[in-house]
Amino acid sequence: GSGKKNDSAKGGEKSPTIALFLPESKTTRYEAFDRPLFEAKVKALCPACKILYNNADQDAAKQQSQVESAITQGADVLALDAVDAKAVAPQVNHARQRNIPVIAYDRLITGIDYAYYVSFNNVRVGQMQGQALLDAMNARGTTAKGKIIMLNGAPTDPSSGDYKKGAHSVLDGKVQIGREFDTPDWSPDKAQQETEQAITALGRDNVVGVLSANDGMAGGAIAAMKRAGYKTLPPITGQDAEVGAVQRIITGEQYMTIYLNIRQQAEKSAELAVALGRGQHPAAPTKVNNGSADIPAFLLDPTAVTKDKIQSTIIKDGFYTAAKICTGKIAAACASAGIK
Amino acid sequence: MTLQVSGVSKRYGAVQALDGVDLSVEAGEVVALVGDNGAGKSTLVKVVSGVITPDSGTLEFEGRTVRINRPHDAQALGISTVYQDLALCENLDVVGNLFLGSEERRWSLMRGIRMERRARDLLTSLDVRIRDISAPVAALSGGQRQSVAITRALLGEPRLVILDEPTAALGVEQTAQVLDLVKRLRDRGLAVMVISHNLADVRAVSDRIVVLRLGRNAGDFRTADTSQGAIVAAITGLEDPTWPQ
Amino acid sequence: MTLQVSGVSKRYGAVQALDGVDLSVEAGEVVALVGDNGAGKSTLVKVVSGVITPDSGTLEFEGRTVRINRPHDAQALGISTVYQDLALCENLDVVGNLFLGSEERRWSLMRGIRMERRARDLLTSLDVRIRDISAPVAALSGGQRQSVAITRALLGEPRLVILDEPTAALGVEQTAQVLDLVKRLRDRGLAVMVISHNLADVRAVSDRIVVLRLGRNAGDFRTADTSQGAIVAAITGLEDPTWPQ
Amino acid sequence: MASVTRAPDRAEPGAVLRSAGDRLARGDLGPLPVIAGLVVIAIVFGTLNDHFLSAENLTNLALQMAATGTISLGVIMVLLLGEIDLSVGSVSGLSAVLMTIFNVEHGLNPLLSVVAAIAIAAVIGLVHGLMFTKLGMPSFVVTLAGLIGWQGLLLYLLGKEGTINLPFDGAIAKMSDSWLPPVLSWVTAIVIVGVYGGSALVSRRARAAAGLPVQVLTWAVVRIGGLAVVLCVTVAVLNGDRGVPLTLVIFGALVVALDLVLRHTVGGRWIYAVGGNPEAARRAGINVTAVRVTAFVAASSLAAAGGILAASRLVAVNQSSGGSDILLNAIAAAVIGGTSLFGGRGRTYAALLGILVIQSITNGMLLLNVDSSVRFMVTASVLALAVAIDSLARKGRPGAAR
Amino acid sequence: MASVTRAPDRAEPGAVLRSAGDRLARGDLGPLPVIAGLVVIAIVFGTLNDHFLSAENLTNLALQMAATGTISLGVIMVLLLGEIDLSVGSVSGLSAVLMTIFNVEHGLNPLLSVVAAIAIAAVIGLVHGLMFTKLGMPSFVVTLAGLIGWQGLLLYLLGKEGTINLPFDGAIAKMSDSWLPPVLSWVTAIVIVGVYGGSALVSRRARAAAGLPVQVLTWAVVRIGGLAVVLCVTVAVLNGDRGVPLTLVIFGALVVALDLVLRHTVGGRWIYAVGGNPEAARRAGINVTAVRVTAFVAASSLAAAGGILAASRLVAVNQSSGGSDILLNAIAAAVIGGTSLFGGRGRTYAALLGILVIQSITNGMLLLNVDSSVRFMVTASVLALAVAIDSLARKGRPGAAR
Ligand SMILES: Nc1ncnc2c1ncn2[C@@H]1O[C@H](COP(=O)(O)OP(=O)(O)OP(=O)(O)O)[C@@H](O)[C@H]1O
Ligand SMILES: Nc1ncnc2c1ncn2[C@@H]1O[C@H](COP(=O)(O)OP(=O)(O)OP(=O)(O)O)[C@@H](O)[C@H]1O
Ligand SMILES: O[C@@H]1[C@@H](O)[C@H](O)OC[C@H]1O
Ligand SMILES: [Mg+2]
Ligand SMILES: [Mg+2]
Repeated sequence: GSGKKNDSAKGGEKSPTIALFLPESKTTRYEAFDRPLFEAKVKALCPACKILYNNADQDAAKQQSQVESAITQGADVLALDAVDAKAVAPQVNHARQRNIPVIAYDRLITGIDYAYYVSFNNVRVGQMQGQALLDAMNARGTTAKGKIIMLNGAPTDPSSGDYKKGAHSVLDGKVQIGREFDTPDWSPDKAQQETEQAITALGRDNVVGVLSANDGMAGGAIAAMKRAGYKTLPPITGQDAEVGAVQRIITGEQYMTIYLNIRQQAEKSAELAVALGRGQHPAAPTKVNNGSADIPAFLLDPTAVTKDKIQSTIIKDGFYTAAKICTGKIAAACASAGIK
Repeated sequence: MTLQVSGVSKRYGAVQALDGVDLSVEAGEVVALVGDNGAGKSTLVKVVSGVITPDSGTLEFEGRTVRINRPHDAQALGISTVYQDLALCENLDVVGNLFLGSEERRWSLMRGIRMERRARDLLTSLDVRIRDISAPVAALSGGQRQSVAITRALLGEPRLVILDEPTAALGVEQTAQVLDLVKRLRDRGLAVMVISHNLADVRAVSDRIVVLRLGRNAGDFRTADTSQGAIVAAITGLEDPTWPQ
Repeated sequence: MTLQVSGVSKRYGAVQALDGVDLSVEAGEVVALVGDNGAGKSTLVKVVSGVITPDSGTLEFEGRTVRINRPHDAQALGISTVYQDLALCENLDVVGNLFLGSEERRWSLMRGIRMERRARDLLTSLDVRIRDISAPVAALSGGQRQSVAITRALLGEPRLVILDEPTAALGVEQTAQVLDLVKRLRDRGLAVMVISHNLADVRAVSDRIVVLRLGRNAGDFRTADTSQGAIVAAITGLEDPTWPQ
Repeated sequence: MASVTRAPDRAEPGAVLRSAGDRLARGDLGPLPVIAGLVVIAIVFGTLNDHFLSAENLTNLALQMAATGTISLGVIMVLLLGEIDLSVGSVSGLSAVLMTIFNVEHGLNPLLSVVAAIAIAAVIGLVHGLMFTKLGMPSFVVTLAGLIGWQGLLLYLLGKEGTINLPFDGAIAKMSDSWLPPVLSWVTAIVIVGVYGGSALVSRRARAAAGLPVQVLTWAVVRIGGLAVVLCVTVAVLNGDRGVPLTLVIFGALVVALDLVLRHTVGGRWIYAVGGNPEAARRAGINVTAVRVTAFVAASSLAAAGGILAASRLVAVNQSSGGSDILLNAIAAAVIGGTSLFGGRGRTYAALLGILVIQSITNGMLLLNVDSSVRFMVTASVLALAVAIDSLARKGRPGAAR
Repeated sequence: MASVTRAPDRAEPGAVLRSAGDRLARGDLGPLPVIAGLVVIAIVFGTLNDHFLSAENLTNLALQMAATGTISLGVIMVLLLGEIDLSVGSVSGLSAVLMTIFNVEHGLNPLLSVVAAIAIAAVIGLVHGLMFTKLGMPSFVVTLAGLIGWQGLLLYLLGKEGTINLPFDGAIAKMSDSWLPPVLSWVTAIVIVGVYGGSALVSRRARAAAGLPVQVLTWAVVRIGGLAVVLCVTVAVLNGDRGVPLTLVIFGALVVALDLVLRHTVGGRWIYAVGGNPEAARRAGINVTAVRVTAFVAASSLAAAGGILAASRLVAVNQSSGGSDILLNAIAAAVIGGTSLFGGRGRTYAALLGILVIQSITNGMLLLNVDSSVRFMVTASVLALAVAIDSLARKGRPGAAR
């Protein structure tokens, strides 16, 4: 590390180089929210700080190269959202040997000690999806009247295992899981085909809910169900709070999505990164044991967003403006849902 | 003068395949091009047919200087060639190969029946025997392929026909047919260039014999006035008493 | 009897390429196989060389009935073949092609210098002129390729040499060389089978002439006792007064 | 003379029945072995799950085929030249995104949006074709760059949106939810059989008139009858559920139209010629460059059409549009259907049959309740099995094993 | 006679200098254009980012090349036959997982684990080879089934675990964190140059003794000098950081060893022959089936080796081991390095040069601070640019454009 370079004009405080590593580019959140929010906060706290941004395209080996590059370029702090949070320990170790502090961003890195963990809990995401689905089915009184379809994420994506685990922990024993699929590449059109086949196998009237691990796949499931002639769709879950999904929730096609207050996460991490770069160690509210050490942690709760909560979460946080969501034909539905 | 080649050179890496070669063919004349293996005969044919571009040299066709940059240019001038390596599409059938590049058509639609009829007639008139005309050319015998290639060159209205070793794989009768054909083409006023290692055939059919050796001109003889020995001497480069100095 | 072929048949879809063909070649004998294009000559060669398996028929080699299922089997028996389509690897150079499948080696290591030396000597002895021996065969002229294919067949210690139209693309001198070579092979006691459409060459070099027509035997002549007319008649199937009934 | 097949004035049954048998003897079994593979698949999955052969599921299958099948058609155009196009997936996704942006964000009318997207894809194909022909770059590298670069553009265009939904009741989404009315579907089937049969008989007449050999009448009748049976069964089954899907009709029409183009137009002939022996084609005066560029343009345009069908089906586009295994499936369908990777051999029906094989396996596997790891292994085995039947049947035929 | 090149007793400088120039004239520029492409890449990224040409970053680059480069070597074996292996990614992942399971879960010693995993991969290659040769299935389909099926097995073996970490200080992980001591690296470089130079001179002598034409001495000296310079620069740069990485040495040794096998052994010659004209090879008595099967075995074994290198570098295996763009990169490296997809042409150095091109672009792009979408587009452009240089240089040479 080369922490001792350019001192910024005011206060003689150091302006560290901060490296941000995000895992993939095929979901909106990372480049649409995490990156700009993180960068904006860093710039606000420390205009002279340099930010190295990296996206690993869901490839653990590529992320490893990126960490190496960043260290080559003199990064002073790493904020690392791991592609494979279990396998990234050697890179963290590599950084540690050079006295470069690491923040585990979003996903809990295991097997090694490091500076901070700032995140939503992936397993918790799965639990909330499961719980929301269960609640909706109970409300409709359909829990015992049929089976659900479970659309999990890519079998090659380590975090889909977490979502799956969380969901099962809530659903198992309470509902009948009719069909469960791991969906290669989180591909919405594959999810659509999976749903079609599940409907065929189970019978149209026997499907009472769909647990979809994210919004893209929920879209596929909804297309399949509408085409299969469902008059009213059973509850369908999601994650990521994509614009398209929020719109579907407003029109009643999708039941819920998981909204992660990314702003909070990104800004907290940015603050910590700047502080670490300046040699400070702010206290953390809690610690999380990752199997090897107790990591100081800032744990943010994911939020389950149903139609009635859109206004109070997504809109209120400025994640999206109402105008962005309520385009064209959605406007009417927005109005009746009280979104403005 | 139908074709006038002047000072054509072509080099392939280490090998100077053609070195300032001149050649002319008149309408109503059969010129035989002879020479040892590797003398540059096929290379010259490829230059005239637009298959390769020479490093230097000029071509005149029917009095005008022409640039032949691709086979299409040669065909547009009326130069029709049978290549030594035949150049057939093995995946297409006989009719497909015969009409390749000049399919009978109405707008873009091929007129299959018409082509097949013409193909059968042409093959019959040349006494070509192919038992299954709808099989891909890959299934034909060596001589059958050569017959297809020759037949191909006679479609359309060529002004100059070039035959590179046309009878190499042909049977007795077919060879006679082809030689006869060459004469008929000449009598129709076309210019014909024939390459062959069979000096008897060459002498029987040609008006003039041009010899290449190691990529250069090594003699130009009126067939009627020249002995076989003189030609052999020119081909091999060995002195011959009958050489017309 | 070096080779005895009995009742060999082979059908390709619609075409009966061979239909109960018999043929024999003795040691120290040159047998010419002639016939019209598509008569089945090359098909018969391929059967004997193991390139294709016949539908029926038997082969005897040096008195023993043999099964030749692949080219390797034929080579193991000492049958060496020059194919009409040459069958060279265009991406390999001349030396690579000459020794293909029987590379000089110590363990698995090729002995490149030794092969190149032998290749140059062999090519020189056959008067083959190739200007750049290290270029891939794709760069050779038609005749040069044929020379390479013929040279190839003479490596090793063959008992039967089969030449399918060996001189089709060759120059005057090279043709003479090959015919001379055929005689020398016979004199060394080998069996030789030659296919050619050039009846003059055939008559000059062969002891016996076997004729195929439309896939069947159509005559078997002692060269010395037979007129050219009789052979042509057998090839074409037209009656000829001199046909030995 | 005697051996040149002359046309008999009347078809001699014996002689001409041979010509049908000969084809088979030549190893030219056409689509029969692939169909045998499909039968095996039907039996396997039909036994394992009752629903596999239900009208409902076969309708699903029909819906699932069209998009990738259309992309595969484009791949065939390039494979026929002995070249490859790795960019079709990305181009399909990009075009779908463009179409959606035109339609949803700029309010362009659906038809114009579709046309504009396909036109842009055609320009992309043109660029690929020119890089291949004019710069002499291997098509593998050109289209690999395309695979990466066009996906980059897709991500760039989607930007912060991520997903863009198409209106559910818009024309584009409706396309995937339209069904031929039963009467119309029957009329269409009858018209197709009629046209096919009629043209077969007309050409038979014309051949006889020209003194060319003709097929024996019974053989013609068998073929027409076969087509009639296949069409009727399909129509009857699909009408048993929601009907014949419009997208299937579109895909089928493309297959037939392109087959006619390839076999009956000069351009089609040239594609086969260039694929068989480019140098021979060049020497025949064919503009090889133009043929190649055209094939790449066709590949990209068909990829765009496929991408638009996919978007219509999903009623949305997103960052993974055109991604995942679409590329591999499109190429595999062509190869499984019998298109040679070495050029010059194949027909458009390969796309239809190949995608049927692939999608039946996927479809059948999803009906079963197995882990994804097992699903992958079984998919691989069934795929290998289905193609092995085909390959064994073709073996021994000249030029096999490629 | 006169035209058969005879060996002069002493090398005539004029005549023989020609033969080096002739190669160039024949369009056989060898690796020069790719190297020009690499120079362009170095300039582009060197200008855009100061760190690109630093010792540290070049060391990173060296580390990043070995795994995919090794897989690419295997791909070359199959491409030389004119065939394709789509399964190398999955096989590399599966082998790495097997190796890890043997080592971590069953406590097998590291070397044995590696050997066992490679042996299993060899059997997989054998299966592919036999399906291709004995059943006559297209290699594309066989290895596509492999791509899907072996990944299924990988997922199955990993089960619920997901990721398995390798021991940090175990031999397998250490392999990726071992560096030649500076002295040893210099000694190695000198030995390599010495052996190369010595054998060049010995064979020159032997040729002269056999009366064969020899290269002019200066040309030999230029080549030996060139090698010396390249090696010395590499060693000096890498010693400027952590040293010469062991994995680079392993990869380099594989490249050289396989090149020697391909060019100097009978088996290597047969691979080229089968790739150039399988029928001619068969008629020459070569056991074409054995050659083909061997190539598939080599491809799978090298894929396994590459997978193990990747696992060693990541110090873990997980469900995406062998996935992502490894397959495409491995094939692309071979093609960019000059291996023909049509068989019979290419050398193992293609893997080295090709992976250098790909990894420099990836590495350089990672140094830049841009969005993924832009990164994809720039990557595609630089790739196209680097290969266009190569292609334009080769153009006009007989048999170009393929
Ligand atoms: N692979 C094949 N597939 C189908 N038919 C074939 C095949 N090879 C040869 N034939 C047919 O078999 C017959 C005999 O062919 P063959 O090559 O043996 O003739 P040939 O006597 O050598 O003729 P030529 O003198 O022209 O070389 C021909 O009618 C040919 O069309
Ligand atoms: N594409 C090529 N690349 C390199 N060299 C070539 C190429 N084509 C021909 N040559 C060389 O050019 C010379 C002339 O070849 P060409 O084919 O013109 O000879 P030819 O007179 O037709 O011989 P033949 O009678 O054997 O057909 C030969 O030495 C040949 O090796
Ligand atoms: O949020 C999800 C992310 O965690 C996963 O990795 O990719 C798909 C997303 O929907
Ligand atoms: Mg020639
Ligand atoms: Mg023959």
